[in-house]
Amino acid sequence: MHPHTHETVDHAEHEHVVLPQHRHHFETEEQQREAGSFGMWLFLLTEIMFFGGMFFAYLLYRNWYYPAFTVASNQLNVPEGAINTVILITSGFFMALGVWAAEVRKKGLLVIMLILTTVFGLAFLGVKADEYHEKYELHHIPGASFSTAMFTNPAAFGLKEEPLAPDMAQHTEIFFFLYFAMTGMHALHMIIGIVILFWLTWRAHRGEFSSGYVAPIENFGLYWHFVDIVWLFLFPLLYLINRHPLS
Amino acid sequence: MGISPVLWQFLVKWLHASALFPAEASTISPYTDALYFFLLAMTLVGLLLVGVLVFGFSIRYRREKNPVATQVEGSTLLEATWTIIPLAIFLVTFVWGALLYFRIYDPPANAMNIYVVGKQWMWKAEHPGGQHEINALHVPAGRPVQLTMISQDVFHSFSIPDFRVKREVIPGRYTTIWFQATTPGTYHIFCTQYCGTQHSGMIGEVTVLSPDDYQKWTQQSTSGMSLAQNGERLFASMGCNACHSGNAAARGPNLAGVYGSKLTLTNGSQVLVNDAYLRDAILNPSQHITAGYAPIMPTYQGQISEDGLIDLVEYIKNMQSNFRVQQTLMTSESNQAAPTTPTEGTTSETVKP
Amino acid sequence: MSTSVPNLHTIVSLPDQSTAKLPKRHYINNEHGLLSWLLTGDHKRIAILYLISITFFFFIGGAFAGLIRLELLTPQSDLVAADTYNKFFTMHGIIMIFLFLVPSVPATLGNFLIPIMLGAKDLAFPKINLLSWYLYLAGGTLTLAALVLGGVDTGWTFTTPLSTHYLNTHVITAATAIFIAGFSSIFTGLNFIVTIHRMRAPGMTWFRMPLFVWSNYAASILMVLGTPVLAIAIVLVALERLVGIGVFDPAKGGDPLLFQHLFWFYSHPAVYIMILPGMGVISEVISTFSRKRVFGYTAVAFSSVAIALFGFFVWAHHMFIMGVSNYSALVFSLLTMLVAVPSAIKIFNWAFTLQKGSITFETPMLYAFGFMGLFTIGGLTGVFLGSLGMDIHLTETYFIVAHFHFVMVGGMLMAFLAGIHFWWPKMTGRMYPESLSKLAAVVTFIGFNLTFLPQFILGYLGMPRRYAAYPPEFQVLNVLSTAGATVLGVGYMLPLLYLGWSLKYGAIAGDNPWQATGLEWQIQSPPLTENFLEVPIVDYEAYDYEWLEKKQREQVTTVG
Amino acid sequence: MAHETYHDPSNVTNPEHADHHIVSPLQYCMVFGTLLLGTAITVLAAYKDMGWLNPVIALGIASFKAVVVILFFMHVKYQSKLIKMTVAAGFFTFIVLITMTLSDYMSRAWGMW
Ligand code: HEA
Ligand code: HEA
Ligand code: HEC
Ligand code: CUA
Ligand SMILES: [Cu+2]
Repeated sequence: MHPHTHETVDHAEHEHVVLPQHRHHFETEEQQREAGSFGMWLFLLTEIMFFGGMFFAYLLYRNWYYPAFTVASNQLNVPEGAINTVILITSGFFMALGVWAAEVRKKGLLVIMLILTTVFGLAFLGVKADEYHEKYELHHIPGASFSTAMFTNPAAFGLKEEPLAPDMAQHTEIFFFLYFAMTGMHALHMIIGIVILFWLTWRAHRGEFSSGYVAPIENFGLYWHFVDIVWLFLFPLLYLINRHPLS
Repeated sequence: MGISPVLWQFLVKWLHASALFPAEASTISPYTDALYFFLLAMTLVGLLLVGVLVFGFSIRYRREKNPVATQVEGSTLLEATWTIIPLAIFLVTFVWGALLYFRIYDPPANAMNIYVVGKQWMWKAEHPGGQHEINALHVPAGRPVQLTMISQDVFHSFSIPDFRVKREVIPGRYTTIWFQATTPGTYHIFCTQYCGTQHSGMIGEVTVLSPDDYQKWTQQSTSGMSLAQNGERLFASMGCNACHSGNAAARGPNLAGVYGSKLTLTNGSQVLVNDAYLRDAILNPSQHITAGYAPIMPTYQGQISEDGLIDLVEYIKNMQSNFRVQQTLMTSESNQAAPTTPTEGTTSETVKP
Repeated sequence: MSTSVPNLHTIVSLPDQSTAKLPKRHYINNEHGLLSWLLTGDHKRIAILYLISITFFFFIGGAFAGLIRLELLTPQSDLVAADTYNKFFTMHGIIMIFLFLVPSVPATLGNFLIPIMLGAKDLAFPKINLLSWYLYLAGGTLTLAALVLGGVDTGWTFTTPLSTHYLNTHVITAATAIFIAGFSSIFTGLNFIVTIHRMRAPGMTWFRMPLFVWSNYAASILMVLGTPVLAIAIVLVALERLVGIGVFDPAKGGDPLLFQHLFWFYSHPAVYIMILPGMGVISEVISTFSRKRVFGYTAVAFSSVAIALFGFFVWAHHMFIMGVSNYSALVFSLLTMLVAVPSAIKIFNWAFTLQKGSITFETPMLYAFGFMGLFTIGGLTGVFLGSLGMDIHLTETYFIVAHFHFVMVGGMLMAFLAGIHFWWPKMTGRMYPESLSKLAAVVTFIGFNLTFLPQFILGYLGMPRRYAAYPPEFQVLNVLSTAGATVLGVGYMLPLLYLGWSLKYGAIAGDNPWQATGLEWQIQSPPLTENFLEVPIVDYEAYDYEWLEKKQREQVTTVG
Repeated sequence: MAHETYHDPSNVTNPEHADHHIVSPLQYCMVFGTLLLGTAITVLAAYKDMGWLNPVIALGIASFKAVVVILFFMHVKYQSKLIKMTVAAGFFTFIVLITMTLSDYMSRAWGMW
């Protein structure tokens, strides 16, 4: 057996310097950091399963009511959705750079990156709000005021789609329910993320993450990227069903 | 006996009224019971084994007898034994249970069909001859009976313990069970799926009659109109015959003889027309468009009650030629006009005499 | 091993406790005041907080059980109206499952012991641990709120479309409560997994961990991966009630079975979340009181993991007659048979642990024996239900009620009580009164069988579950069952009383009253806040009684 | 001795521990470019009629992007085996949920599939 040299060195190193963030019950800084990121990953597992349930519901009804899902999906705003995808990717990119900035202990850069992450996150939510508003005006929000008129009689709305039979048109409500449930749950995660971002930015500003202690930034980065990934699936699944009947 | 006479009477009455084993009143019962006894034996053997080991060792190796424990690491052989033997027993249970499952749920071809609609909180049985019963069911002994069941609201479950049959009654789709009662008598019907406040009141009685008595019962309790006849009226009053008149020029396909046939849909797939398909064709017509037709049929979702649907289905099932449709067209003219916007639940009621 | 060392006796007989003293400083008197408890990060204190709160909810749930049994004394629904009865069993089920049994062993004993057993100072995330308790409290409070506001009558299974469209009770409140309690459970599981992976003391290898840790590890995996699916199912129910459209309503094109799939995807694994930690307790107890290493340690450890893994593949056995396809019914029935095997392995391994042991019969051991018998019955009747054709007749009857009370009450609750008695001296530093507690164990055993054995017969006779009123011919058996519940209730009141009494008057326990080998027994009772004065270095296998004996001998020679 | 094998002797060959690796900004930029490109292709592909291939392509690209994010933005490529297994376990359970449930729906007598 080879002794694990790296770890022994590490161990010795940290026995002398006790950093302020070091919790008493961890033996080493290393142990604490790895426990933290492992814990974060486990939390993300629960998120996979949480969204997983909705993804399954989506899969089921998309196959059952494909025509309804097609026309309903075609009412979503692809440019806005695509722009939002880009915005979110950019936000994630800045987050990744933020982690790097923390790792190389550049305090100013870290703060800037966190702010950029936040700004793009907020931009995403803004676009989303605009989309929600559009759906509201079109009576596409499930519930009492939901209207299928646009799908049973598209010509009256200046659409070139094939009209749906009323029974199939009703099922567009399921699509929009899933649309709002999934993007809403996603947006909720974004909002929570942004609140945390404010807090982290403030702490970064105070220089808490400039000493090589990057765990909070790293772990938050995992969360933020996970939220991105969910959107990477939501976008094609919700916006891009059969986007070519017009040509 | 030192027990007071009142108490004694109570005890006698109680013990009299209580059984430890349900009656075997259908052809399925012995099969179910056989598996049950096998499983009971398995449990007793397993329990005995565990009991003997635990008590045996406890007595043999209690501290007074065996002050010093001997450490043993384990034994792959022993562990393999008690992995494989239970596994084998469980697999036998699986195969046996699966065979029984298909025996219980595969109706024989010659079974007579009765419709059952469950709703909060009653059972409605509808015989093809037009006999309606609530929380009761009359069936002949010695004949396979199939129940085609549907729920109008939530999940219910139709259970006759003495027949060892039970199946969920699901909103929105037909399920079936079948049985062949052996002994005339009355047996409990329970709703076994929790369905709200009066779940425990959703009970009834199945009366098994000898074939002769059954014959008599059918004649006495008929209300005049068979299900198909009710369906025929509905067919007219809902305006189905406007499109399904059977004429060559009609906008909808001819429904005569459609039951049991295979239809080709516009998307190329083939479907067998059964009760469920007919029901779905009326409620969700656009989901399976018959090849060669335009998707113009309106949905009747929310306009016809489950009873009404059963009537329609039964009518279409029995439609063998266009003759009936033509006749319907005439009756509908002579009868009261069809309601323009039928409301749920009341439709079938108002149309029925 | 067989030797004639005279000192051997110290090991076999329990130590003389008359000379034991309570340590001056320990986690209970380390700090004072209510706040020092409410804001604590100490896993041991959180465990105590949990213990108090789940006991509270157990007795509320138990009171509902009492009311259920009282109503079922007579065939008519004469004590309460049918819908009140429906609220009773719903509250009983929700409280017992989500607020009592799921957190029972993990959140109390697991919280207290896992760090100590691993040689760590605390769980990996003490703050999240505390948060998890507050979430539990929030969930519990909301449940009580739902109760006070008028109750819920969905049944603990929230069957759609009943729960979404046909009831106007406080479904959303109860749903939120379960959602929150679910996160409490997720955080407990998450904390355990990280702790077990990351915080083991030097030398504490995977295969030196006590089996209690293994089984909690397996249960934690289920908590982390299963619970979120329940959460989303519950959220969808709440949304569907709020917005009124939807995914579970067949009238609108939804599929009510979808909810069942999501619900049971969690709730089947949840039954293993409930039983696995209990199995861990049994391993510890059986080993200690037969002074022998658990027979086939690795098999027992891996069977826990196997149960957790297979547990994810069998959920549709709760839906056999509810409209799943024949193909699914077959597959899930087959897999159900497979998942039953690892449990059988455990039972026999425990039985053979007794062989060649040196067995004593303290209270925890009595409970453990109770567990083995009752769980065998409960588990094997589960096999009845897993067998397709049999399930048709048995499902939704009292046979199921009997099945799950045998595994949950006869199995898990017995294991919980075994564990509480076993570790009581460690947690409080004092012994419980032995003869009184033996009496309680016997009373609960008798009461339990009287309550639930008749229900198997009732079930086969066809008495449906969730019935406020039933045909009169079932009365005799129901009366027996109610009588049994009364005995059972007394059996459960006893520990509450004498354990409370022992807090002040119990004999001082000393460090290792059972002469057990776990790390937790090598430190003082009650432990210090930081558990260990210095990081322990583990150089012996689990359940190594020879090591303990040697250690004891050294102590005798050095001290004496 | 005990100190050398801090976590667990098996850690030496199968460490639950990985060195802290710092991903360079350049790599991040490349990933960023890939993601943007992926998004563009997704949108463009959606407007081309490719029959059943459309959703497959869309999901394929989405999965690819997700993998890239997980590997680089989330550093999984440089993480210990334990983390990799954890991620895998999450997707595995998700797949169990999907496939086992779907197999029920697809084999139901009343079709709808
Ligand atoms: C702690 C909780 C717990 C546990 C551990 C189990 C364990 C098992 N359960 Fe149970 N179950 C529930 C709690 C639990 N169950 C609950 C709460 C419900 C009802 C939910 C509701 O509807 O409200 C339920 C319902 C339920 C059903 C659904 C019934 C229906 O709705 O129709 C089924 C069907 O398969 C089932 C099966 C099993 C099986 C096969 C096991 C197996 O894991 C058991 C394995 C154990 C053994 C097999 C015993 C040990 C074996 C031996 C000692 C070997 C014996 C020797 C020989 C064979 C020779 N259970
Ligand atoms: C951990 C889980 C757990 C536990 C411990 C129990 C414990 C008990 N349960 Fe429970 N039970 C469930 C989980 C549990 N149950 C679930 C999940 C259901 C299904 C719910 C549903 O259908 O939705 C159920 C359903 C259920 C039913 C079926 C109701 C129905 O379908 O109509 C019955 C009937 O006898 C019952 C009885 C009992 C009894 C007598 C106890 C006893 O063990 C309890 C003994 C304890 C006490 C009695 C408390 C101590 C004493 C006092 C507090 C003093 C006051 C005492 C009185 C007023 C008598 N339970
Ligand atoms: C507006 C015209 C119209 C009305 C009114 C109408 N249908 Fe139809 N129906 C059609 C057409 C067209 C089809 C074939 C296309 C399809 O499958 O949807 C059809 C198909 C069917 C089918 C499927 C069988 C087959 O051969 O395709 C059934 C069953 C049926 N109709 C029953 C009814 C019943 C019962 C009613 C009244 C309650 C009714 N229809 C009212 C036009 C109509
Ligand atoms: Cu209908 Cu219960
Ligand atoms: Cu189960």
